[in-house]
Amino acid sequence: GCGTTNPSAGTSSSNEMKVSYAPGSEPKTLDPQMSNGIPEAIMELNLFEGLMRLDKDSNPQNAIADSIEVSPDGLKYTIKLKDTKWSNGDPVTADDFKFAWMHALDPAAAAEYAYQLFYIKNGEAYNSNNAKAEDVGIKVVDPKTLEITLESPTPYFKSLLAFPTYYPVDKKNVEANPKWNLQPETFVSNGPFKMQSWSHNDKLVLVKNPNYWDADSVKLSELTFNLVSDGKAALTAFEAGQLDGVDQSDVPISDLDRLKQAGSLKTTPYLGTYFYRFNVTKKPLDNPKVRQALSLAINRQALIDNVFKGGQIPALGYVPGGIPDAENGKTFRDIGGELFKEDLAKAKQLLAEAGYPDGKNFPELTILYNTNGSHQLPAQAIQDMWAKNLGINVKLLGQEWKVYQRSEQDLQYDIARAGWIGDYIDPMTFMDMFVTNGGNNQTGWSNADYDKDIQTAKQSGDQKARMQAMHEAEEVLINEMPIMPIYYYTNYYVLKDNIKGVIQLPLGFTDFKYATVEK
Amino acid sequence: MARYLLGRIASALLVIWLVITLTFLLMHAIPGGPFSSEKVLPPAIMANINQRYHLDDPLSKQYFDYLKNIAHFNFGPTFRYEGRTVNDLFKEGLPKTIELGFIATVLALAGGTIMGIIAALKQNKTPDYIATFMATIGVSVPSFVLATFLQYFVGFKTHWFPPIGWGEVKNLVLPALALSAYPIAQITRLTRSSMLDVLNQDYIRTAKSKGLPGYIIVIRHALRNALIPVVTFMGPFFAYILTGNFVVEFVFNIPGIGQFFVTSIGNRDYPVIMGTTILFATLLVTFNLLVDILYTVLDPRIKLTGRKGA
Amino acid sequence: MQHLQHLLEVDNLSTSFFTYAGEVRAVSGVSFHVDEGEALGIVGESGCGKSVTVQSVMRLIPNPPGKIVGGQIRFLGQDLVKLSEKQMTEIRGKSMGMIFQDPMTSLNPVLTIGRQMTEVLQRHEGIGKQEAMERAEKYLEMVGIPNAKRRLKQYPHEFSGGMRQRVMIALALLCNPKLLIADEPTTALDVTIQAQILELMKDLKQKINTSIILITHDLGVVAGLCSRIIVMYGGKIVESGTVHDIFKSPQHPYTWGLLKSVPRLDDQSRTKLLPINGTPPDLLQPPVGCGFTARCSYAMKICAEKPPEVTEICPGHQAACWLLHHQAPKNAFSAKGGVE
Amino acid sequence: MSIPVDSFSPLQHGFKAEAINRPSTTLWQDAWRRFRKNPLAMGGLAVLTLIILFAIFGPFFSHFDYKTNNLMATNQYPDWIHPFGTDELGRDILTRAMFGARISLLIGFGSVAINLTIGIFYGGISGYIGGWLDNLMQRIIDTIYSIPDLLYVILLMVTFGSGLRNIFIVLGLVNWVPMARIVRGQILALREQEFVLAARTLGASTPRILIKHLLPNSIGQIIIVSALQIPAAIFMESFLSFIGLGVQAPLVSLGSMASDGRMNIPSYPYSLIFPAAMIALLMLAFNFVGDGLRDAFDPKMRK
Amino acid sequence: MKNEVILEVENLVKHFPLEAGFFSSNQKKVHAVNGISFQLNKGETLGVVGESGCGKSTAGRTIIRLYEPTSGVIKYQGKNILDYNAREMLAVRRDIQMIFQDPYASLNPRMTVGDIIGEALDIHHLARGQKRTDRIYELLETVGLNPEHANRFPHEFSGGQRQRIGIARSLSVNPKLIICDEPISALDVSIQAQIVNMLEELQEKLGLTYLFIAHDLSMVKHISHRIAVMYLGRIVELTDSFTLYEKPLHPYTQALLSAIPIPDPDIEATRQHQVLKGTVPSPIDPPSGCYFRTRCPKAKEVCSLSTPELIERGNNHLVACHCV
Ligand SMILES: Nc1ncnc2c1ncn2[C@@H]1O[C@H](COP(=O)(O)OP(=O)(O)OP(=O)(O)O)[C@@H](O)[C@H]1O
Ligand SMILES: Nc1ncnc2c1ncn2[C@@H]1O[C@H](COP(=O)(O)OP(=O)(O)OP(=O)(O)O)[C@@H](O)[C@H]1O
Ligand SMILES: [Mg+2]
Ligand SMILES: [Mg+2]
Repeated sequence: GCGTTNPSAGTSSSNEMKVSYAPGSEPKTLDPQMSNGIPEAIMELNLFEGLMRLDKDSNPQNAIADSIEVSPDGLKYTIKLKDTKWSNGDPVTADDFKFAWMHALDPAAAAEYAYQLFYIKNGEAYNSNNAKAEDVGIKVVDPKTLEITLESPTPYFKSLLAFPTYYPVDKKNVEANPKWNLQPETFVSNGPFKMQSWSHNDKLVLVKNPNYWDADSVKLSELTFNLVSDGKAALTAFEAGQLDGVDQSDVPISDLDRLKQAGSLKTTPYLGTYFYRFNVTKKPLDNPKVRQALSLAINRQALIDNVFKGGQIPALGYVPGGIPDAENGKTFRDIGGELFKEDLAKAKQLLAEAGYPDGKNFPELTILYNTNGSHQLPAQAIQDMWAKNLGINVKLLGQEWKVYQRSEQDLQYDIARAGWIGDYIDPMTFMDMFVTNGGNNQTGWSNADYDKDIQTAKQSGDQKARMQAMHEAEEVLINEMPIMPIYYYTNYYVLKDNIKGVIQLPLGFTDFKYATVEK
Repeated sequence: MARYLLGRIASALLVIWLVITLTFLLMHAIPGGPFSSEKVLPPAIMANINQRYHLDDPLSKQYFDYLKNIAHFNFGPTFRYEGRTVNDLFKEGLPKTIELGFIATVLALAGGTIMGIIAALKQNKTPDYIATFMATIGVSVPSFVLATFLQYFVGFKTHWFPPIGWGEVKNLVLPALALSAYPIAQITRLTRSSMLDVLNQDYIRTAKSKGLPGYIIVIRHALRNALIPVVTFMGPFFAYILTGNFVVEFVFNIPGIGQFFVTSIGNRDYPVIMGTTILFATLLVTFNLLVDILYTVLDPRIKLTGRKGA
Repeated sequence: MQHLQHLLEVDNLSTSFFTYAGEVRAVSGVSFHVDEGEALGIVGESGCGKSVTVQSVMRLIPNPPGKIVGGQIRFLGQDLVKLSEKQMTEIRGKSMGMIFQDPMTSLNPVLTIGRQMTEVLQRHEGIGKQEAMERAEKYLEMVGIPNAKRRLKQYPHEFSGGMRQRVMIALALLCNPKLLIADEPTTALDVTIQAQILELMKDLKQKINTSIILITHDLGVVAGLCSRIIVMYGGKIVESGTVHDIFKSPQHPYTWGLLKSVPRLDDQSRTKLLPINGTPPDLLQPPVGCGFTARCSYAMKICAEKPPEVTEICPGHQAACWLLHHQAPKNAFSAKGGVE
Repeated sequence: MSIPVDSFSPLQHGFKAEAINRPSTTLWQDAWRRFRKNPLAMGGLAVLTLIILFAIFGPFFSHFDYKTNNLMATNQYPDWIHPFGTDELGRDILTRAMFGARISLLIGFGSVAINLTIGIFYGGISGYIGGWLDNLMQRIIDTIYSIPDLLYVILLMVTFGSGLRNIFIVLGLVNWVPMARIVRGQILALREQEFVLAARTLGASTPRILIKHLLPNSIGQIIIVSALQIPAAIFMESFLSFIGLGVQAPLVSLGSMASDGRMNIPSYPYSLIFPAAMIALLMLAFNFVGDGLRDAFDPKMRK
Repeated sequence: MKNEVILEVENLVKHFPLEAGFFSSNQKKVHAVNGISFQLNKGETLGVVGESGCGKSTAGRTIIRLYEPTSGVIKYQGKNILDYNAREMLAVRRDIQMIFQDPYASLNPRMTVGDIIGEALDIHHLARGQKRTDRIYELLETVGLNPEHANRFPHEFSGGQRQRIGIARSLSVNPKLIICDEPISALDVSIQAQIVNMLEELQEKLGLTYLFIAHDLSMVKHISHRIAVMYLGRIVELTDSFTLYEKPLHPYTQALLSAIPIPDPDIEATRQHQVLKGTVPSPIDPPSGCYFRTRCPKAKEVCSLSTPELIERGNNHLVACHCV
């Protein structure tokens, strides 16, 4: 057992329920419109409340919104707001929402996540200085009514409304204190918790927000986010009883086995896929057979069991599970199924067909990975598998995070490690990246059928048609294999067993709204 | 003296200017920009960002604007922490780094000189061997290993000290130990050898011939002379304390500025890179000047007029 | 040979250094004495053991590697060899003062002259700071340093070499020691400064009744100041006697050599100098017989085989040379050793 | 007492005093003799030799390869087959430690070779030519000295990209400053020595004086500094590994093993302890050898 | 002795600038040599004496162009060598050689004795292979050393032997003039005579000319034909050694002579020492007028006003003093 002793760190001894959790390092900002990272989202999720809030099954539920009416063409949303208050007592109004969203879209603010609002009519145009602010499809009908017009029908817009970029800010407060989000004194929020103190790089202390509309559901009196940049240190602190939980990004792989045995490791689904990109503009990777051969020749389960260790799921498709399909109760993955099989014999055959029997004459390729994070070990394991299974030698090249990104974007690589975490709960967050010349494609791959399918899915408001198109696209993708899927992420984290009711969303967000501490 | 100081300050400014220029050039030579990320942003958003942070200006304009700001002690906004400035980061982090550094310095100076003196006085006897051995161990283990060991075996296993955190005295113990191990070792070695050196000097023989008892000879006659070479080590020593902070602050999660040192490069947070480099260079230059002044206090032969005597 | 009036009596002193290469027998079997109020000169080449001898007397031999391996040093009725370090500190600086060769390095560079002087007084006389300062000032004036009061506040580097040597002398004399040991006090100085220092010492010798041991390798220096002289060679005393004995009727070939190898200023004939050939013996492997054998023009077989005995030529004049043995051929001695 | 008369016959020695009795020793032999007397230094040298042999020849005797995975035998505790245990990919840690030592030593020696070249060249010119050039070159050194070298290393490493060759270059580029200072100091001190003046009166050219007189006499100091810079470079590489800029996997250095092992300390402590111990041993050995060299070459100890 | 002038020095000045600070405007300098003039005849020995720091070595080194003079003329065999370029200087270097003071510092510890002596042979391409070896052996024998020692290193030799190696080195180019910069002052008395005798023998045998620098007046008097007494970078008296001892005119020379102790107790007992007060002023800012006036027992007002010229007072007896 670890964490056996529980020094008087004030965690859960008194009647008051308190939790300390390490979500990652210092947030870039806690201004919901300006931030885009996971740790930031975790903190904001507990500080703010949007029009919607995701329940434990990731379904959007009305939060600040009292009711939402969608026009039949799926383009206009009319939203009534509940009577709620900011933590400073100000009422939450439709204006606060508009103000916040317009801020995100304001070109001068240069928000990185502005594209999360590009679904709104003229959002993108305004952000790129091609439209005026008035043209943006956000209308305050009255203080309690908001009317939003979209560019095109977006069936998952309701769940988008639950994301940080769509949170409101207290307009009055922001106008009075332009630097409102830097000081606990001026940090006004409308979520389950409000900010008590913020010691940078050290900890962020939240306390229950009595003005929260659903304050009765909130049981914790205090929620501390310890801002720890070293996962190793965070876990040591957890095991020493200094912390109650450590978020996924911070749990070192080498500790997983031990934590699993000790029972303190929790896993939940996570909306992400880990894969390798092939640079299809380079010989011999321009040959789909070679790409398939490489992909079929690795043993994903062995990698997961021995190297990744987080109970991930072998990816034999691209879009991870956990995204609802059109058919009720089934996920996109359930419908899509496994799109290929690991098959060593076939891999060898394909390689021979491509002109490299037993890996002869196969040029020496290089696997590129980023040195931060644990990508080097799997790369070594894959290198070894290819050597043993196909008789081909690849080299490894680790690059510093940003250099690696640059290499990937400039197609300065042969094979590169990659991962993609969904921005929202719809297959599109995965699928649209591989369209021809897509900014995140980064493989040089281009396929007209694929592009057409994605186009269809984007323009249709009909879930069924959309899903169908995306399934087709996924098949094209897997057949062509510009990428080699490896696993679907799981969200693993450690949390003391006596803490219940914590919701882990598949986007990596941790919601403490309903959390309780048992004696 | 005043003229000397003026000269030194002028040449320090020159050095700092060179440091700024060099860092600026190197920094912009690194691939990747501050706002590149794994998810490629739409070009319009990138354009907005570049405009907001003046990254679309020609490099020369950025450079001269930067120099202008520096002249007003304005290090600019950080690119990573929205809405905060480099000055803010320093204001929050520096006191903590200084506190830790100060304690480590005191520990290293006191521990190192005492051990060095004991080792020298008991040359080739057990205490000497113990001190020498400990000193050599101190320079033999990489600081991240030492910090990890301390954190795990002393912090975690024994529960004597918390493995991470900041704010209480007990939080300081392990980081200070980890940070000072290397300088303690260096100072011990230096003190020992310079003490041995001094003990062989003619004036120590003179002091003996005057019938002074041993402890007075050591304290009054040998120590001060022996410390002079130790003072030469102070420059590198401070550099070590400054940069060594990174590892220690990282491992023990201490909210000082040491962490920015490396992370800002990873983030391409240009203003922070520049700010930390300038800050560290300034501190180093200042320390070196102070060390030179300390020299004159310890050694009346050296006058602050020309070059260093030693 | 017990003379009660001897101030210092060194008997059969041997001091060795134990280095990695072996035992360096720096001083072996040296015996001499110093009487109250007299000045004794010790001369000899570099490395012959002069400094080690007097440092042994002061018990200042660095240990390790040095050690007094035998003999007695009687001073004021005590055998210094047997005293503890603590007892020695009572004697050093109080009853025995010492001046070293290099005035540049013998003073602590980081302490004021005043501090370095008063600490002796405070230690041995137990007097207050103020009084000690006044005394120090008096002594500085006595050794011819003007502005003594101001000078006390200065550091050694603010003094010239000659001045520093004066300070050293004042320092050694502060507690009115019975014995003043001066180890080559003028070697590092210019002739004009040397003359100043010698003049000062002569002066002081008359004023205060201190015994002096003066070490030098310049025979001229002892000629004017000392009443008796010891000539050392290879860690041993080869000849000792009064100034007249040594200069007018030297008995040891080494002494002859010393006198003949340097030109005299008053010698107007440009005759060739008579060098002593070769180099001194290596004290790591001292020769079995007389150490001078290899360089001696009069060496006999026995010289290489047995160390010579000390022969008393006349009371107070002794030499250790086989030529003085009654069996030795007298002709060699009288014919070639012609120094008057 | 009576002594045979024959004993008093003149000795025919013809002044053998000019003969030198001691066997001829070069300064190297001299230094070596002193070095040999120093137990710590000799111990260090022995350990160092062992580690070097271990690094060079060890892998040939190992049944395992430093990079071939064995996913059936991951994270095994030390036993007879794997005395240091195995790592996350089932690789033998002992074999990897041998390879790691090889790479670490290579980094140490390689980067010192580079900084030696730059340092000698720079320090030599600065010291011998002097004047305004020296002033300028010193100013440059001051500047470099004022940038904490870690920052500089990181900046350069990120710019150049990681990899063994770049580590050499970057460490060489950073560490030449102390070397140049030492060389310059030596040259300045030696330049006014009488034997250099003698060579000049004989008409020796500047290159000749540098090569024949100044550098050979600085070599003691240069060796001492090198001996202490090699471990410093190994140390710095381990720091680079710690921040992810070290050698490229599957290549290993002791530093990268320690830095990987750091993550494993609660679960598989041996994967940190063995490489860390190897580093410490290497450092101890180098330091003792360096100190020993300092004593052996110390002019103060020479007569 | 024929009066063939081999070297002529006119008004030689050498000042060393002091290390300047960053902003310091008034450049201070060490006035090491302040206008000395003398002639050196072939085959003679000119002694130069003076206290430490009076510029003897600087003068010697400037003459051989180890230092570039601030001003002045150095004529070797009638030609001003200051105008020579590097190649022409190389030829002069074969004729003018130097012996140094410190037997420890003047031999490269990393070279064998053979290489030290042979270096000049290599530089001037005088001999190679066997001839080089033979020449080295010959030189070693000339200075009374054993040719077998050629492969040994300097640290194995005693001070006197090392000094002889230095002499052999300077002889290797067959020089005509040797500047001896205190070749004996670091040696023991018993060894000094060995070296002095050897220098005298070599002079006779090879017809060498010496500029013999020392601070030991009795030794200089022994070896020199003429003696120049220096004080703070100036020659204050220059005459033959006999006259200098018998009839010193300059008060400084008189004091110097009187300061030297004579190893004879009878003489010492009666001798009146004329002890100079104080120390030599700093060469950074020497006194006005006559440099010696601050310590001179006979100083008058004029001494601080004008610098006395070195003028002839009787037969080849040059003195620079207002009071003579
Ligand atoms: N610390 C030491 N270690 C080893 N040998 C020593 C040490 N001190 C002195 N010696 C040896 O002792 C011998 C005598 O030395 P000492 O200093 O007494 O000579 P000296 O007559 O005073 O010579 P000098 O005129 O040079 O001062 C020398 O051969 C020297 O090598
Ligand atoms: N390279 C130099 N740079 C600056 N000053 C120098 C230099 N060489 C000599 N001096 C100064 O010039 C003056 C004369 O020095 P020099 O060495 O010629 O005297 P010296 O008569 O040979 O003395 P000594 O008897 O000590 O050898 C001294 O004050 C010395 O400090
Ligand atoms: Mg001595
Ligand atoms: Mg000189």
